[in-house]
Amino acid sequence: MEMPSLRMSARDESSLRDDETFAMNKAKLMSEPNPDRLFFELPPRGIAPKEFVNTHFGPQSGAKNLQFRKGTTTLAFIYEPKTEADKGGIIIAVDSRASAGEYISSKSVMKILDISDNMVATMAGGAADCQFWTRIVAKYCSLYELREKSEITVSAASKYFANVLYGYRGMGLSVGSMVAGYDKRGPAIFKVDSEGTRVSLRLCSVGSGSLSAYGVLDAFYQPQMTDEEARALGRRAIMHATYRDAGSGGVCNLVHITPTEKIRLPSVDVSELLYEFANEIGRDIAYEPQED
Amino acid sequence: MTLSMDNPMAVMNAFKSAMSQVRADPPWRDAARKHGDRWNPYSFEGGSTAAIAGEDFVVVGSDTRMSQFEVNVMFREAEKIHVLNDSIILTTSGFYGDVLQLKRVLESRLHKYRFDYRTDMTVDLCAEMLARNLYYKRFFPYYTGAILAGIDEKGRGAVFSYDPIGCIERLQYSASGAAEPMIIPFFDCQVGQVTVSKETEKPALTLERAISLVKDAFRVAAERETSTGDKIHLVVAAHGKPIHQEFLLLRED
Amino acid sequence: MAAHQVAHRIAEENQRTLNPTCTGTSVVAVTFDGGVAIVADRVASYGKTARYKGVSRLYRLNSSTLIGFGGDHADFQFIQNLIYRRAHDYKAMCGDPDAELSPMAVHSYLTALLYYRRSRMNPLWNTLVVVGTQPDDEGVKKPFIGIVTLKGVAYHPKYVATGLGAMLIQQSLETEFRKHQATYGAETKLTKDEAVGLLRKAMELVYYHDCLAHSEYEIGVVTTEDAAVLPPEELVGNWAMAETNCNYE
Amino acid sequence: MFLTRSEYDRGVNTFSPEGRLFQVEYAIEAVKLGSTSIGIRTNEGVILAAEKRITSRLMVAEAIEKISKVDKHIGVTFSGLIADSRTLVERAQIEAQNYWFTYNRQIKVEDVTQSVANLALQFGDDDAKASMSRPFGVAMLFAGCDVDGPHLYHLDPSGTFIDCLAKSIGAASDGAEQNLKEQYHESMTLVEAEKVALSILKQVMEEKLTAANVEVVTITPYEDAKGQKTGLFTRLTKEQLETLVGEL
Amino acid sequence: MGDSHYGFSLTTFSPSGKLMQIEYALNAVKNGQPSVGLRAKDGVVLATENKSSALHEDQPKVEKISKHIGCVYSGMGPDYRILVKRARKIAAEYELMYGEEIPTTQLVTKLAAVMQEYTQSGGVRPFGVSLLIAGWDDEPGRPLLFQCDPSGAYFAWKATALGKNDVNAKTFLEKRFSENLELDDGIHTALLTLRESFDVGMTEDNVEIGICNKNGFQRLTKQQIKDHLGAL
Amino acid sequence: MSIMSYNGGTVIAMAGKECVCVGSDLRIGEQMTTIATNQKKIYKVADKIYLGLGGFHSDTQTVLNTVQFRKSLYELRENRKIKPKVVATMVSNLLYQHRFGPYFTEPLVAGLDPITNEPYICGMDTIGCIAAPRDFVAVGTGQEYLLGVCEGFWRENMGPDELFEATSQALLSGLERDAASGWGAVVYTITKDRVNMKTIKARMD
Repeated sequence: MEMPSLRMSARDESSLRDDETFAMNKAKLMSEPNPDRLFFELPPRGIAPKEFVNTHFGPQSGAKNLQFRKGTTTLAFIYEPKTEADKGGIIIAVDSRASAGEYISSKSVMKILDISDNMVATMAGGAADCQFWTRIVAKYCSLYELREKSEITVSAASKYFANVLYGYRGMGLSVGSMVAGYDKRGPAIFKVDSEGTRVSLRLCSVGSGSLSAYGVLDAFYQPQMTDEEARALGRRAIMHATYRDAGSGGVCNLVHITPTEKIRLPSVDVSELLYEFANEIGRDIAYEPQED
Repeated sequence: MTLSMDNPMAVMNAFKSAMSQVRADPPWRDAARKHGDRWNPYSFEGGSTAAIAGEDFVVVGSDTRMSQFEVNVMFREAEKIHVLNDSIILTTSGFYGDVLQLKRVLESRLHKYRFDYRTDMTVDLCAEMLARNLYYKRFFPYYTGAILAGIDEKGRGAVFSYDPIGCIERLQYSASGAAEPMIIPFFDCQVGQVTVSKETEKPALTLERAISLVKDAFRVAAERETSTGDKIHLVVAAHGKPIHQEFLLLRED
Repeated sequence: MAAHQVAHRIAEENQRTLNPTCTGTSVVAVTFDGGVAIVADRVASYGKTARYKGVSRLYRLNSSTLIGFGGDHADFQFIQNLIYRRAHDYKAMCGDPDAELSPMAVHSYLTALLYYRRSRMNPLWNTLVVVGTQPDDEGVKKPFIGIVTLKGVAYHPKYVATGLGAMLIQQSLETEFRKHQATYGAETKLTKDEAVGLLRKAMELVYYHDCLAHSEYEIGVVTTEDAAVLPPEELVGNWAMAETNCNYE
Repeated sequence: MFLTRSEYDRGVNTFSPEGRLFQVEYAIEAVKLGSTSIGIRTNEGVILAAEKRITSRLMVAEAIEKISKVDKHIGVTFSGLIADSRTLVERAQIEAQNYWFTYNRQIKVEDVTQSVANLALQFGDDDAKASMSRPFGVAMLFAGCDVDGPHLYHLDPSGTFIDCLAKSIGAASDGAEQNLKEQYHESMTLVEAEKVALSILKQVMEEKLTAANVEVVTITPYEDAKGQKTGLFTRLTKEQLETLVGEL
Repeated sequence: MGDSHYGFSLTTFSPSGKLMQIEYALNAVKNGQPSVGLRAKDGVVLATENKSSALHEDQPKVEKISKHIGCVYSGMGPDYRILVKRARKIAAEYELMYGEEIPTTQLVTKLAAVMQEYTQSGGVRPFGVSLLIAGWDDEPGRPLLFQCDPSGAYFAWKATALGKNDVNAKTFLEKRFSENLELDDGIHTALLTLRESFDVGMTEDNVEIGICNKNGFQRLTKQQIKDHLGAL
Repeated sequence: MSIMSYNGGTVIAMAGKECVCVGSDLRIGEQMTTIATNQKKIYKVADKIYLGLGGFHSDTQTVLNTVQFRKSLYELRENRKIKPKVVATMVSNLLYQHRFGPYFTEPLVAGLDPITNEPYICGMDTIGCIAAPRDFVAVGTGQEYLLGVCEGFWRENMGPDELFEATSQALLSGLERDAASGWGAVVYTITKDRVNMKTIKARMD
């Protein structure tokens, strides 16, 4: 008896296969998507993804608890050491709130994401967008370093980031990130957003509470500071932003990148910071109820 | 509209707004098509889910009601908690079609992982993988609020919470679905002890307490939220013990 | 965009069912001890017109599976065609001309199909009720009901009413079941005759309240032995009530 | 084996009447033309040592890389057709990164070896499915530390990979292997292993062993910030090598 | 008054400082069928003559305004019905606005304000009725009796009488009234007072009685009236 | 962001045994920006009756003024103490009078009957539909968050101290998840003899 060859049976299958089932099996995505060749399923029939997502997940949609997580205050600045004992470098400070509309969906989001050993990206805008794309950038940086056998510069990493985001322009991504790090050229901060903007800055704040943060930074920032001063400034700016902005809050996470290392400092509750601050300037912030 | 070329900014802005208008509403899209585009591929079958992680256990709960148009109860024994393997529990609220698809995708990924790496996936890995898979549908998202729970590699209870497009966060407790706004502050208070001052000693979270909190949460939710009800599906995973499941009655109106 | 793609798109456009034309309304099914009974009336309506009478909305796939449908009739015929081919493929695959798809397999396939089509924003405008007897792990055939909606939502209830029936009689079915359980204990099930009787009563209710429902209906019964669609029955209906209920203007 | 040479040795996936795949066997032979590499696994970590063949005085020795970094915790050395190895190393790197991307976890040494082994098998005459028309002509030693501790895997052109305590590949692998068998013991320290590896290389190499024509990498286990067990890839500097060679 | 702008007032001062229209209206009241009101310890009674005829159906004179308030009149019937309608509207509006029944004083104040308005607006004449309003205030739980005149003046009474022969009736009441009267005694006294002004014999067909106590205001049925008359 | 959450703010009331507690946060914002943190949303209407107003601030002030005016008029006209239920009906009427151009405020009335000291609490929607449960009500942006916690804290027949504790705990927990309310809270405990006001320290973010 003749054994049916493998090829024969493959052909048999395809002849019996109807188009619908075939298309369906293809769409099942049962094989793992390859992170190298990113494939995003789009709404069919040429429906614009931005509008589509906004219709079904936006603030006007019925998706009350299913809105995407958003909102933030992030800041970063570069400073020079004031004394011999100080290290200088970059301070990156962020809050930890994620909100969907007025609902605080999380109080403990880590908004400083690692890109490489001496580089971080901050997260503002759509939380998932930032988490995903910074991973893409981090992966690119790792491979770059393996291939080129030298560390990637902040400039190059942010350029790659901006290019990727530019490729998805108009699709409704929401990213406002600062790529900050120390490389062979020294400290650098690049602000990158989902419109494809990329600018180099020495002092920068992004997010819904950025205006308040800028107020504090502009008032107290000095090119030369001690490490303590710089860290306190970062925290204070975040604290004031969380006080004024309902979209920011939780704890203040702070990373200090020095020429040699990346120091992750412990989280500080912003609410406690405010009470400390009030104490310090001797202002009574307790509300005195009055009979009316 | 007349625009003088003296003001290039105005010209540019006009051009930009025209472009975005065309992009949002291309002229080639005829009336019938526009109508078709409004067809809502999503629906919401109601219900809520919640999870609490402890030192070496995790308690996952959901109701079992499936409703239509927020009023009509279609089915009273819907499965919203899916036990994926010995240490991973997925629980999802949202559009049930997507919930089923998400479960299928995860199961197949787990299966493939077992093939490729000759070991069962742990909840730590599955959690990250789920986040990526949710994001792959960024532009046509799953309408789901997923919670992944389980016992992690170190034998601790783990709860991961997601938004529809895969913003991931590991938490001590989480909830999703119609009654999320009610359950979460309840947990904040009872588990997170946010109203207790720092100096006060907080009672340890025992398995018994966690279970009773989840039950209470659903009783509260069923009391105030119409699309949550019928039964509590309770799944308990503890380190070194098989996963335990049970159903408890809730109010049915 | 290449010309053929445009052509394809236009073709696709015409395929889409976003406004169903000829539709069937409620399907009701209940499990009983050793099988499932299902009922649907025999009409396809065009808007509020009873356009095609004497149309069967129950499809007997094999000796253990029946499929009832509500929603667009053309889409159902398309699905019927697909399932038929699937069943054929299955026979070929098993190399056994008597091989039969189990109701659960059919239900899973239909779930995937309807979800796929909704994801293409090109839904098959149907609510499908797959009933049958499904062998469990020990090979004992157990009653099975599986529902799929046009968006791919699937579940396995013990009794179901779809279409307008979901609003009308889901609750009365539930009450019946509860009453039964209260009388005979949770484990006992309806007998076949009780189940069929329940369906006839349900059909009468649907007929009174749903203007799309028709008096002619058919009942399908799946037992562990066979699946059969019984001959059509006619509902006379008692409209005496109408006499006393005419104080409207 | 050369006696049975026939038409069976050209089709890459064609068995000879004796049941052999000549192309694969030839590829294994190609490995023996490459310079020698040694890997030793100890409880303190894994070391890889490799000979760099400097065929001309005009070559820049530093530019030759015989041990590549796959990820922070995995290194690989190879013998045979160096050009072929580039594809495989790249594959390993991407695989490791993709695993990290999807699971936020360092890939295991075994898994990265497995994925490279899968690639190594994707050859054949069929244009449709196979990506390459012949097997790779390299053997590789994957060394790294992961959640299960230090690991050393040997992968040959047939796609077979095995977990090893110590292994040598390349031209002088037979001799080196003999030496390894004699000198290896369970409680070896990392420093000892370095010495053993270099002394064996010194014995088997045709040229005189210097700090310039040898490359050594250690991967030592450590726990990262998240408490996850992983490894640290460190390449010995020229100075370190000089001291080591001097001590021999 | 909506139409006052084109009318002119009929109620103007006479040289002697009197408002003659009001005087005349009071005369109309005085010519009306007699009514008696009496506040007992635990309730109020309103009693009136209501001449019956074989030719027309009974037209009630004692009307309920809200649960605990009722009234009766002497004077011109049609005017009375307008006022009853207004009173009921006032009561309902109050209840809608504050979620509880209108207190008797509030109703009287507001109704009196309406009557006053008709003495000072263009194109209208004063009402030709005086009202007796009986009520029960839940807080602190007491019976109340008010009289409202065409002028808009109102007074609280322990007992009073209106209409034909009112002066005699009041004198009679002054003699017979005591603070400790129970409601049943009150009905008795009221009927006795009313009898003073009757030309014919009192029967259940020509007498109407309304009582108000903590259970609310109610009109007595013919049988009940018959019983009370029988006890006289 | 809807007009109802433009300024933010949450009010809660709980009933106990011959006492009620009413509490509110202290924030006033303009959308996501916090303008001040000393804006209580509870106003005294009568001795033992308080009106809580959530929603759009300028509308709450208009409603408050109108209610105070009407309440004064009522008391003058009738020469007696107003009851909480009457206040509630009055507010409800005021809101329904603007059915087709409503005030964007959800009021809450809490208090004790001036005579019987029976506790009364009620909440209503923007057009004055009264819901007067016997246990607790909440209005404002954090309403949903509060209901869940209240359910967990409320017990039958709580005394003033217990009631204050439950109200504050519930309020603080609810504010945790509402971005538009917070920055401190104030709780009024109304008993038959006195009204006790207390500020609660809360998170300031």
